[in-house]
Amino acid sequence: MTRRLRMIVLALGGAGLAALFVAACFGMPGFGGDRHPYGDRAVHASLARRTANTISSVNFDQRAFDTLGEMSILFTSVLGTVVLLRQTRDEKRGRPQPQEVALPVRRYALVVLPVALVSGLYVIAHGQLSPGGGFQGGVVAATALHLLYLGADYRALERIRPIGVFEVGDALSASAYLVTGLAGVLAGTAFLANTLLPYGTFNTLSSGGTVPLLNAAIGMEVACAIVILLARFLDQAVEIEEDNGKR
Amino acid sequence: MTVLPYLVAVWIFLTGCYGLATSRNLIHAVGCLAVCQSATYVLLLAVGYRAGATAPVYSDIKPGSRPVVDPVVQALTLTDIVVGATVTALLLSLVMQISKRHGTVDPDELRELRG
Amino acid sequence: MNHLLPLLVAAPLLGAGLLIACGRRLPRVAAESFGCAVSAGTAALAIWLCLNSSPPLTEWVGAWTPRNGTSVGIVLVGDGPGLGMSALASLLTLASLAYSWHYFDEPPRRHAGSYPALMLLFQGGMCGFAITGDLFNAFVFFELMSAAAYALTGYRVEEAKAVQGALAFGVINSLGAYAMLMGIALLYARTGELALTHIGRGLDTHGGPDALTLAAFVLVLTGLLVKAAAVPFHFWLPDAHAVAPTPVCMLLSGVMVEFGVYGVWRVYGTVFSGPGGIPAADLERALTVLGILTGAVGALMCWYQRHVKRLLACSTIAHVGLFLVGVGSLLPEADDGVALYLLGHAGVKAALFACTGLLLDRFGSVDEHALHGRGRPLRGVAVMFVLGGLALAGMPPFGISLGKAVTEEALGGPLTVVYVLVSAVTGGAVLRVAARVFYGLGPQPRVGSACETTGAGEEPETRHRLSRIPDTMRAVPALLLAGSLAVGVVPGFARIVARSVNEAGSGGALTSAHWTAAGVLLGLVSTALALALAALAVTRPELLGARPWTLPLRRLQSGHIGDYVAWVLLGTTLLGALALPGILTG
Amino acid sequence: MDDPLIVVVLLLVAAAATAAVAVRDPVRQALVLAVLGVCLALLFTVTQAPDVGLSQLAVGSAVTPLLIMLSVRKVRRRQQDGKEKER
Amino acid sequence: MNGWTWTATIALGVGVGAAVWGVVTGPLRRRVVAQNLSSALAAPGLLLLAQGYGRPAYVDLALLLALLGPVGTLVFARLLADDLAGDPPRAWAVTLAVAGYGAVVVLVLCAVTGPGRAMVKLLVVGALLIGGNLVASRALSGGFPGSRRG
Repeated sequence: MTRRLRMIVLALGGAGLAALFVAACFGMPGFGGDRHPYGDRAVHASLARRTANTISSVNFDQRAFDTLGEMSILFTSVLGTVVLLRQTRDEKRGRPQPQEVALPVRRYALVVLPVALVSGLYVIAHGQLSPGGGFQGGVVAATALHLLYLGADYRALERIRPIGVFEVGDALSASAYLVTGLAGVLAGTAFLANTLLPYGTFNTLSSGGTVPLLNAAIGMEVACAIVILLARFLDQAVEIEEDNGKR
Repeated sequence: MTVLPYLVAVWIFLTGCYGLATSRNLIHAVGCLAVCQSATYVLLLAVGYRAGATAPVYSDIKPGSRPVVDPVVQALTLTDIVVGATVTALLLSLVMQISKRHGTVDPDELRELRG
Repeated sequence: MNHLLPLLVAAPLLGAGLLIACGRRLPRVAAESFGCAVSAGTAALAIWLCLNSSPPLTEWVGAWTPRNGTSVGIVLVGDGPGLGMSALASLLTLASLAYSWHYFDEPPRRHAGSYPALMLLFQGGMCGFAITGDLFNAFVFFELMSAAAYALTGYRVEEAKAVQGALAFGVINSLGAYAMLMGIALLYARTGELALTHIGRGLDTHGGPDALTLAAFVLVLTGLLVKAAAVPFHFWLPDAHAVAPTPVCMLLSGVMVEFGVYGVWRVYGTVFSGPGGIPAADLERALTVLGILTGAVGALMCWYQRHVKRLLACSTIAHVGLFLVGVGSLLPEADDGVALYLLGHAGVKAALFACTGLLLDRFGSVDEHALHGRGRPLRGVAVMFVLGGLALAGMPPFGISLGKAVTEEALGGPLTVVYVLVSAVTGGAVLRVAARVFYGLGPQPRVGSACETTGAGEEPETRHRLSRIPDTMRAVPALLLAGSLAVGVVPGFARIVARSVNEAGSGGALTSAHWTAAGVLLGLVSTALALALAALAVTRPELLGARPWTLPLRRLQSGHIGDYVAWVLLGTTLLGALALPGILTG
Repeated sequence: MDDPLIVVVLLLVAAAATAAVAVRDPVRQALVLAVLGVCLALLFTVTQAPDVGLSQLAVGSAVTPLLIMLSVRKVRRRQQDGKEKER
Repeated sequence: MNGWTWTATIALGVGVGAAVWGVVTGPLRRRVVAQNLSSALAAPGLLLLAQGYGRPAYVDLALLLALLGPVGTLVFARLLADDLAGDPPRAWAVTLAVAGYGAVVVLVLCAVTGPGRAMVKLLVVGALLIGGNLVASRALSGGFPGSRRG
C-alpha cells in the first residue's frame, strides 16, 4: 500500500471517528456533574468496611476480581517478556564493564536508594489509608533497586539481584492473591470474600479485612515483576550480544 | 468547559492513532500506543470528576465532611497504568527481536509478510 | 454450585502461578503433565457446570450480593453459552497442550514451565471473558487473553516472521482494546454503571439512542471486531496465525477469534438491545454488511494463498464473516445455528492446523507448491486433512454442516447463497492443498507472484525434523475431528445447545435445531462445489489462478502496521455510518 | 470552581501528548513521554485522583523511560554492529 | 479557588509550560535539561495544591516526584552519556533559579504549617527536590565520564 493511499484511508477514518467522538462528547453529562450512582455506593460500602481509602476498597475488595485479572495481565506480560527476551542459541553473554561515575552522582544514588526503598514500602503499607497501594509502591521499590545501575554499574546491581528469587516471588505472590480468594470459597461464602479477618478500627493499618493482605500481595508481585522486566531489558542492552558480532 | 476534558481525551486518542499510522520507527510507534492509552485515562477520570469535590480518601478528612469524586473510575485507571507499562514492555521486547531478526525497526522496510 | 464459577478463572491462573514458582526445579515432563492436568480439571469443571446451567447460575464475586437491586461487586453469569464457550476454550487448550506434549522445541533454560503457564493464562483469560457479566471485567480478561496470545505468537523469537506478526497482532489488538475502553468510559458517563444488564437498563431509562450511544456502540464493537477479525479489522490475523506455533494457532483460530463474535452477541444482547440502545435494524445492517464483506474477502484471500497456515487463517476470517451474518440476523434460530457452527468449526479448524503442523515438523515447509506430492507417506494425516476440508465445505453429518443448515434455514434467501459459496471456496482451497500435497495430483505449480508470502524456509517447531510422527500428535487431530462429527450426529446434542442458547439470549423463545432435508441438500451442494473447485484448480491451475483484479486486494495485506491502523480507523467510521440511520430517524 | 487550574493542566497534557507523537526520534520521544507523565500526574491531581497520580508518577518518571532507552540502546548497538560488519 | 491554588495555576502554567516547550524544541542538551527541570517545577506546584485543597495526604505525590524525577533524569544522563559528551548542557543559572523557587515554596509552606510531622515531611521533600535536581544536572553535564558500555 502506498503512503498516499494510507494517508487517504487514515484521513477518512480519522475524520469519521473524530466526528463521531465529538458528537458523543456533546451528548455526555457535563464535566464535573453530580450523578455518580456506582461511585456513591462504593464510598458507602468502603466506609461500612472501615477502609479509609475508598479506591483501595474498590480495588481490593469490591472489584477485587478486576484486580485479579489485571494482576494476571501483569504476570503474563512479564512471563512473555522473559520468554521473548531469552538468550537464543546464536547469542552469547558478554561481561558488562565497570562504569565511571562522578562522585556526587554515586553518593546521591547510594543515599537515595534506601530512602526510595522505604518510601516504596511506606506507600504499599498505607495503601488502605492514604493515597497509594501495592501497584504504586511496588513500582517505587523496584525502581529504587535500579539506582544501583544508574549510580554504580550493572555488576553492582547483579550482585544484589538474584533474579531467580524474584521470579519465584512474582509467581508466589500472584498465587497468594488467588489463595486468599479461594479461602473464601473453602469457607463457604464466595470467591474473594472476607470470611476470617475482622475489619478493625477505621483508619488504622490493620483495618479493612482482606484489603491489606491483597494489597501486600500485589505490592510484592509488582515489585518483583518490574525488577524482572528491567533485568531482561538490561540483559539485552548490556550483556547479550550476537555470537558472530565483532565485539 | 463542560466538554473540554472529553475533547482533549479524543484529541489525544486521535493524535496517537495518527502517530501510530505514520510512524517510521517501531519504538516510536509503541510510544504512540502509550499516548493512545493515556487518552483512556483522561477520559475515565474526566467522567468521574465532580465539581468542588475532593478525593475519597479519608485518612486526613472526616467521612461525609466534603463531597467526593467517583472512586470507581480511579480504581479502574490506577491498575491500568501499571499494567499498561508492562504491556508496553512486552511490545518493546518484540521490537527488539524484530531489530535482531530483520536488522531494522522501520516498518516500511519490513517486507516478510505480504499477500 | 454458584461459588464454583470463579474457579474457572482461578484454577488455570493458580496453576500458572505454581508452574512458574516451581518451574525452575521441575523437569519438563512434570511441568507439562501438570499443565495438562490443570487444564483438564478446568475443562471438566466447565462441562459439569454447563450441564447444570439451567436455569443460569449467577455469582457475585466477594459475596457482594445486591441490596435493593444494586451492588458494588462484579457479577459472573454462568449461562449455557458462557459456560459452553469456557468449556470449548478449556478443551481446546487441553488439546493443544497434548499436541505439544514433549515434542515442542526446547523451552528456555530454567523456564520449563513457561510455555504451559502461558497457555493456562490464556485459558484463564478466555474463561473469564466468557462468564463475566461486567463490562469492565470483560475488558480486563479480554486484555489478559490478548497479552498471553501476543507472547505465545512471538514464542519462536528466532523466526523473523514470527516476531513481526506478533508485533502487528499486539499493536492492533491493543489499539482495539483501548477503543473498547473509551466506549466503556462513554457508557459509564451515561449510565454510571458497569454491570452489563445495569448499563442496558440505564440506557433505556435515558430515552432513545443518540450520538453517545452510537459512539459507545461503535467503540465497544471495534474492540470486539478487531478480535473477531472482521473486515477491515482483519489484517493482523493472517500475519499472526501464519507465524504462531501450531498449537497456539489451534487456539487462536479455533476459539479466540470466535470470542470476538461471542462478545458482540453478548454485549448487544444485554446492553444495546433495549429501546435506549441501537435499533435492531441498524445492528442487522451493520453486521450483515460487515459479515458478507468479511466472508467474501476471507474466501478470496484463502483461495489465493500457498502458505498453508495462512490459507487456514484466511478461511477463519471467511467463516467469521458467516458467524457475523448469523448473529446479526438476531433470530433465535440463527443463534442456535451459529452456536453449533462455532463448535463444529473449532474442532475442524484446530484439527487442520494440527495436520499442517505435522507437515511443518516433518518436511520443514508449509508451502503448497514446495510440498507437492511429498505428503504421500502420511496416509492417516491425508485422510484427516481431506475430512477436514470436506467438513469445512459443509459436508453432512459434521457439526459445521448442521450449524450451517440451521442458520441457513433461519436466514433464508440470498444469504444462503453467501453461506454456500464461502463454504465451498474455503473447503475447496483446503481440498486443493490436500490433493496436491498428499496425493501429488496435477502438475507442479509454477512459481507465484512476488508479492506473496511463501511457506518455504520455515523452521520445524520440534527439536529436530520428525522422522516419525508421535502418537499424541496424530491422536489430537483425530479426536478433534471426531468431536466435530459428534456435534452433528450425537442425538439430542443440538437440542441441548439450542435450548441453552435460547434461554440465555432470546427471552425464552424456544426453538429446536435438527437436521432437515433442505439443510442436508445444501450441505451436499456446497461440498460438491468445493470438490469441483478443487478438482478444477488441481487439473487446470491456470483457469483458477491469480487474476489481475485480485492483486490490489492482496496488496492491501502489506504487513505494515501503519496501514493496519489506518484500516482500523476506517472500519470504525464504516461501522458508525452503517449504524447511523436508525439514530438519525429515532 | 477549580476550572482555570484544570483547563491549564488539560492544555499542558494535550500539548505534551501532541509533541510526543510529533517528535519522531525515539530518544527525544522518550524525553517528551517523561514530561507527559508529569503532566498527566498533575492532571490526575487536579481531578482529585491522587492514587492515580502516584501510579502515573511511579511508572512514567523512571520505568517507562528506562524501558524505552534500553530498547533504543539495543537497537542502535545492533545497527552499529551491522555497519561495522559491512565495512 | 483560593490563593494557593491560584498561585499553583500560574506556577504550573508558566513553569511546566516552559518545560514542555523546552523538551519539544531545540538541541538534545536543551531537551534533557527541560526534562530534568519539569519535575523540579511540578513538585512545588503539587505542594501548593496539597495546601490549597487542604489535603496533607497529597504531599505524598510531591514526595514521590521529588524522589523519582531525578532518577528518571539519571536514566537519560546514563544512557545518553555518549550523545551528550560532545555537547554537554550548561544551564546552571536556570537550574539554580528553579532550585531557589522550590526552596521558597517549601519554606513558605513550612512557615504556614508550623512545626510538626508535616513540616518534617515538607523539609524532606524540599531536600530531595533540590538535592536531586542539582545532582541530576551534574550528571547531565558529564556525570558519566568514559562511558563505554555496561
